[in-house]
Amino acid sequence: MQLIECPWCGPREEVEFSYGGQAHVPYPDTPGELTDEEWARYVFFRDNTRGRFAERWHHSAGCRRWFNAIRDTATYRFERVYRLDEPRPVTP
Amino acid sequence: MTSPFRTAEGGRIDRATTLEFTFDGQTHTGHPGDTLASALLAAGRHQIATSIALGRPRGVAAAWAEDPGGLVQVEEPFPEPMLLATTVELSDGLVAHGLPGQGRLAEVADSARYDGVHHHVDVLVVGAGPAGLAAALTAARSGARVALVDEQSEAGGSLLGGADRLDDAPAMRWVAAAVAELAAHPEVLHLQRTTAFGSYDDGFVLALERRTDHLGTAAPKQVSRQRVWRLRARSVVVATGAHERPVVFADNDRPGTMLAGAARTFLHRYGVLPGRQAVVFTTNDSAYDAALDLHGAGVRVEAVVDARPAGSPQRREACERAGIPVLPGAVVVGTRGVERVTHALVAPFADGEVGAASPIACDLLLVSGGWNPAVHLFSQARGRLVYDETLGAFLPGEELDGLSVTGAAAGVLDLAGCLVDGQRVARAALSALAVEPAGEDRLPTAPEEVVPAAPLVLWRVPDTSGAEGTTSFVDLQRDATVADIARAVGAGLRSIEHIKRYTTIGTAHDQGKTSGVLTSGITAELLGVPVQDTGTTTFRPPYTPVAFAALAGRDRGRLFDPERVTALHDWHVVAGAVFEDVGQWKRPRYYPRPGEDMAAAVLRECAAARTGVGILDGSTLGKIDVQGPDAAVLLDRLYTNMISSLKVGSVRYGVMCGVDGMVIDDGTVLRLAEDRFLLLTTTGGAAKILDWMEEWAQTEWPDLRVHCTSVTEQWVTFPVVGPRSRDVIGAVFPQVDVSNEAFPFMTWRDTILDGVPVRLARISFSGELAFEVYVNPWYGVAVWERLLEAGRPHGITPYGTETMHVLRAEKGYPIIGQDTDGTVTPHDLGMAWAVSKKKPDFIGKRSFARPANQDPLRKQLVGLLPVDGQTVLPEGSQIVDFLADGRLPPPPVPMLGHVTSSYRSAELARPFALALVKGGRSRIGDTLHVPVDGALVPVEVTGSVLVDPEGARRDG
Amino acid sequence: MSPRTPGADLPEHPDFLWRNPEPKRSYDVVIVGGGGHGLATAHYLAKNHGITNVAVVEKGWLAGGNMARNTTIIRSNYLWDESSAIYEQALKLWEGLEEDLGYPILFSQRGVLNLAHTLQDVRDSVRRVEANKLNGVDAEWLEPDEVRKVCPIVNTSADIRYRVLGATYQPRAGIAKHDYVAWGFARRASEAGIDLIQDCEVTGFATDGNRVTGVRTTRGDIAAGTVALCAAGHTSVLTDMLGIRVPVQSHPLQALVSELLEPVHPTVVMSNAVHVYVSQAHKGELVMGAGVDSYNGYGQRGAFHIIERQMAAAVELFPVFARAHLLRTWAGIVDTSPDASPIVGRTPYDNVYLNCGWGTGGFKATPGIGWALAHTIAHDEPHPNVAPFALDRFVSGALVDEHGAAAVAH
Amino acid sequence: MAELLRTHPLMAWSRAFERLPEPVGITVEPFVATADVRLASVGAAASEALGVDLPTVPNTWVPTGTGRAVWLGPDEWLLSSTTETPEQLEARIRAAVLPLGGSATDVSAQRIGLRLTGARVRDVLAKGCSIDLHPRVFARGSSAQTSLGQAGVVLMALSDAGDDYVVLVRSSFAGYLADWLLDAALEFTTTHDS
Repeated sequence: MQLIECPWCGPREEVEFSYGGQAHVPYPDTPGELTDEEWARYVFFRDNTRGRFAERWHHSAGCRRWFNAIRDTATYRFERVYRLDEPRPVTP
Repeated sequence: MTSPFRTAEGGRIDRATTLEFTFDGQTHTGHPGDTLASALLAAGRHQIATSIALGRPRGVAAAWAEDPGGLVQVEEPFPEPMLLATTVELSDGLVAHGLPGQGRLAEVADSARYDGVHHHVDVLVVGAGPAGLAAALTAARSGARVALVDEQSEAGGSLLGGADRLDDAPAMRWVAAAVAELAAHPEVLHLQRTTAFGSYDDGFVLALERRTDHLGTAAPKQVSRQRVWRLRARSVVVATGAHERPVVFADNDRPGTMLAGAARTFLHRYGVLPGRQAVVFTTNDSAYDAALDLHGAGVRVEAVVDARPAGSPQRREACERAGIPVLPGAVVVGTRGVERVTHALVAPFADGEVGAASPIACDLLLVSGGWNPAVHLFSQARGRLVYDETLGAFLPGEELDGLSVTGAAAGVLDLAGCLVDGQRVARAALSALAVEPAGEDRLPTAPEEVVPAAPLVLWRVPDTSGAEGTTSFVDLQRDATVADIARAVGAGLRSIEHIKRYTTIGTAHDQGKTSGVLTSGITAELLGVPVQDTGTTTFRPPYTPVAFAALAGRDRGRLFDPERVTALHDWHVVAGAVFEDVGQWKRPRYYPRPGEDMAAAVLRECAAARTGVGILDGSTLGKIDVQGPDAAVLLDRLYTNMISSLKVGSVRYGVMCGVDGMVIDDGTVLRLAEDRFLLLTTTGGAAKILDWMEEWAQTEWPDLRVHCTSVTEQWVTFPVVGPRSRDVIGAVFPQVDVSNEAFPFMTWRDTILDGVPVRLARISFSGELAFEVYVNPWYGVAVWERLLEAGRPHGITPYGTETMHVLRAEKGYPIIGQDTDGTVTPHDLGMAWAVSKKKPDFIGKRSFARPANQDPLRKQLVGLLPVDGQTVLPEGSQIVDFLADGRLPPPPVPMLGHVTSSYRSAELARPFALALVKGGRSRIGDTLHVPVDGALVPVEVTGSVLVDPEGARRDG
Repeated sequence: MSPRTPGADLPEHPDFLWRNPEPKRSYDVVIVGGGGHGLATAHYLAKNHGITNVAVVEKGWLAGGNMARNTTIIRSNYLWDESSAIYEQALKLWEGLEEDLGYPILFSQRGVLNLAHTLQDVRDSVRRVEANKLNGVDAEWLEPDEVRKVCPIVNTSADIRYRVLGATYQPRAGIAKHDYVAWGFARRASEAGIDLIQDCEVTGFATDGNRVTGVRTTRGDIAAGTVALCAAGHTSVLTDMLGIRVPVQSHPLQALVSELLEPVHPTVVMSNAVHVYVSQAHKGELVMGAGVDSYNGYGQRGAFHIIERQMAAAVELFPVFARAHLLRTWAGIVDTSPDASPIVGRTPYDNVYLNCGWGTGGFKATPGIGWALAHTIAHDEPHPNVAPFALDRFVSGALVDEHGAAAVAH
Repeated sequence: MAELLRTHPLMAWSRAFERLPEPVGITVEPFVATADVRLASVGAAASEALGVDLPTVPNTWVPTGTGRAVWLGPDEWLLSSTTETPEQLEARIRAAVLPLGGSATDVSAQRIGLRLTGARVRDVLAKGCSIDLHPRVFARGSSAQTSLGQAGVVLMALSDAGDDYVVLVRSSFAGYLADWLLDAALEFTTTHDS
């Protein structure tokens, strides 16, 4: 039960948020031109990093805004949250 | 029954009040302030139960939650399994008995209330002993918001069970003053009888408050029996004290064998003499206090057996003064007695070798092997533990953000040190929170203590009894012994986790509070490795057991999950509707008339809609208002069909797919303006589709100028369905030209009814002429009743979801989630017409081109007509090929698909079904078979539209 | 002396379980992951194929991952043909496993009830029961009064938020004692000469073109003829080292146990709408599981609100549980795949086999997957039971989607 | 025909609310015209068009004279009015914000308001609201979209003493929340232990 920092609402209980998986996986520009394999990569394959992971979160029970976070999947600690219009932070 | 072991005076019990209780069928008395254990000890009873596997007598061995011996079952006031006699507060009328191993649940539901509360503080202090109180006072004096929780019935911690002095007065006077001062701070929450049982991220601590049990049958019914506090603290101070550690020796489980500190507690706190003739076996100085205090209370202390070669030079003199023999360099190697210890077998001990034993008569054998700091909450918060060679225990090995450990829990074992440490830790916590400590923050003065002699770390005494460790108990609750650990090591096990599983040590009610560190030590000794390398098993929540009902709290019965209802709900109830759960919604399934079963009611409702007029409460349909210059662009990307070409005033059916090309929802879209749409989703899909749209709009296409707003509860929706629906709508909304020419199918019109805006739409989910009425729910009941009134001459019939399903199935309209299961594409549903070929892309499009989507044997939605014209195929039935001999082949039998929907049709005067069938559309006209109750029912495959395939009826 | 408590005298473990060898420099087969699947694969490599120059390398202690953390439910009543084939083969092996391993695994075929609370639950349940019957899997649909006969303590009254409308029942399903199972496989493998190497974490792979030549570990480099990855929740950590993309996500899955109680719950009950699954283990403790925590996590711990919700569900369905006590909670790491079915078979490397994505189904599949993976390794050809679960199904779109149909996937 | 009678979801609860003791007061605020407003940026133009300065600090609300303006998100507000009909309010707001690239949606019946007053209402809310409602943190002018029990709510503080709040709840959840509140208030309903 951790607190997650919504970039807008501030820290809220974990239960107010829903998880959106890996961040920075853009929808392909022209899906029709992709091979089946390339398309499958987009549809089904996501990184499953152990450690620092850039991922999407949704403050679903609050302001309903999506945002991104850098979180450690081993410790669960959030290192950074950032808005969708902010670049992925450079992490050491 | 008398209480022969009760002292004449002293203790923190209310001697003026007598409580009566029953244990193992015998009636005893005690006083408020007693626990079941202290009252039984006062009566001279040590044995509480027999052990789980070996059936050996077991008694009270500690004074609180670490007790491995005294398991009881409570029967009155309400059955509760497996509690410790040491933690059950005595109440009048309590009935309990000893438990050999398994508890018993009540046979009826528990009527007590339970609840949970969120609470936020700057500083949470866990434990109201000297360190905790010092910390809480420092924090409170700064003006910070503070919570102090403690598991005992009153504050004081170790001071409750001792005779310490502070400021030249009994230490409990300082405790009382501290409690009073805390009570005077408005921002302090002080809870006793409250056990912090779980420590999580970001200062989140769960604590269980036992609110009414001590009141017995007088407990107020409207107050929760137990409360789970969800404490969120910016800083947590763990001051949970330490558990005394036993030393293992042969037959160390005889009732009357007790931790030394526990005996002190029973004496000082409860006014109970745990025996008359004691032997004290120790490896450290703390047990000398027990020997001297018991001596002072009149107990004959036969010997202090000190395993250290020189014993305690510091304590020798006091013992000599009291006439207590001290045997340095000696150990207890065993005991005699069955239901009660009668002798301690004492032997010389040097360099790990045991000499010849001689018995010393006693009825009380006190043991102390040192102290294990209660690091549970620290470890649960993922703090690293390090083994301390001097203490023979694991200590917090790192600083954690926002959580600090103080006092005995941090290995500080003297009173003055605990006070100073508590204050220090609280000040550090305040400093981290940028809170200024108060100027006046005085600590009481503790008398100077002699520096104790160094303790000896001794896990076990070599077994000279011949039993080879099989009676040297490590975990009394699991009957697990030194021999079991040795066997595990011999079996090839090295990990402490394997040892635990092999021996089951630490898995019982006490979760290894006394046995855990012993096991690590003994295992390390047997393997010849450092204790640090062996480590401990993981400390997991809860610290002490918590009743399921306490965690369920108030989320039970009606409040288990919200019931969502429409504005018409009360009307439906009065009308006698039978309800169906659809997600969280309660929807009328049908409205039986007296004497009708569901089949009869549904046939009647269907006939009304097909031949006259019916009305449905469709308000649960999800509704989303989509606005903005780019609204049509967003919808074109999300629906499989083209939405941007829809004209204002018109309605279009649309399908949405996931990126995998599978249908996720369907519904109608009303174009309200160039830049505004109203989307109707399925009842179950409403929240999911809003989430889906916002996710795409926010995360992928933030450049689109479009906003989505849920308006599900902003509109009630009443489909008025059937050939006479035009008459009804025309009568209620006279300003609207309801003719087919003026108001064609798949269009909508706004009107005003008595000043209230109403929207009408020509949408049909039944194939009949139909109008959907949309209005603000404030006026929902009134408009519904107007429609009923106007429909009365036409026999207007309210119908429920079952009839809705029959009507739509007769038309082959699928229900997403019933006729689909996440593996079905629009093409599979025969809805290629709803998939745009013009749009370059939409969500799901690319997936349609995958190889598996080209398989001609994909399952497709078709109709099924049972050939006998009688059988209603059970929904979910499987469909198989027919064998030449008319029987099924042996398993596995190839399956062609399954029945997704199946009903009796009033219109067709026969049952029919929808089904997903492999290559279904190419099988139209074929006969397939459906196993039903052991028989094979022949079915004819048909197109999915069985009623009015030409669509002649929708315009009336 | 009073009589022993029922269940107190669980069968004892043998005096010897396994050797603790130093790793050799080279093995014909290196199995990465000493959990149930790795150990079962080792056993069947030796038993069925005579392949014993095998190492099982385990980064922690044997069977200390999901094998030690699951709720021990065994059943085979899955919807799709492909799933029911592999789980039913596993169930048949379970039925003979005690004899095969010479170990008292306490396989108790007490049946599993999957409760239906909504009309759609009923449809899905009947669909699964009918499919099971045609696939030769024992399955029945029970009406509420029949549910009550099988498990009298289930709340089948109307006084409940989501009424029990019936249940599927698989009589041959049940539970087993997980440590006993794992240790039975481990002992047999060790006896056969297979090296079980603990505290041995794989830190990398040595490769030569399309072949892996060995594993680098915290206990030194080990050459390998064939490598099988059986690392469950940690699969991605290994495949990342190999540069193989696998569509699994690792999530915490929590479970809990009560104190020992007199027998009260005779079967296994699972519910999706009122989300909980519960059995009463041999010693008398109630063992329960809940939903998967939503986010990726390797921490073997989850959030407490999941436990609280699970307790609410338990008390709702079993009112007599109110004063049972939560004794211990824990979490495993489940590797979930996009279609809730496992991923087994070949990888882009010629001599590396993959076995992952079992989500919540891993324990019950243990002997079945061990059998099939050993066959696959021995013949360098996917066993027919695992062929449908190849990685390339995500490209073709031929998924085995157990989400919608068997929503209770545990 | 007669005028269309209005109903709201909590009519059946009014007696139960009336019976509550003074420290836990619950009254229903039904039939309030409310619009959901979306606007990418607020400035002088928006203020002038709307006649109110929309609050830009997250988790706040301001009175507007005839209603309230509640921050819901970085580009989203709830605007209520006790003097306009729902359609009047939506039309006015929509006309005001459309030129600024905004939008407005009538959500008057989407939620219903409950006014919670009294010395114990903070304790009642704390049974199901994980947000810190201490007046030091959540004083008059504070708002939050969060969960209360298992219902999504918009919560507003109306006093600096922690004894006056408004809870807006989705209409279909209103009965659940009312039951939940009454159950939470039960322990305060009798002053003596009996």
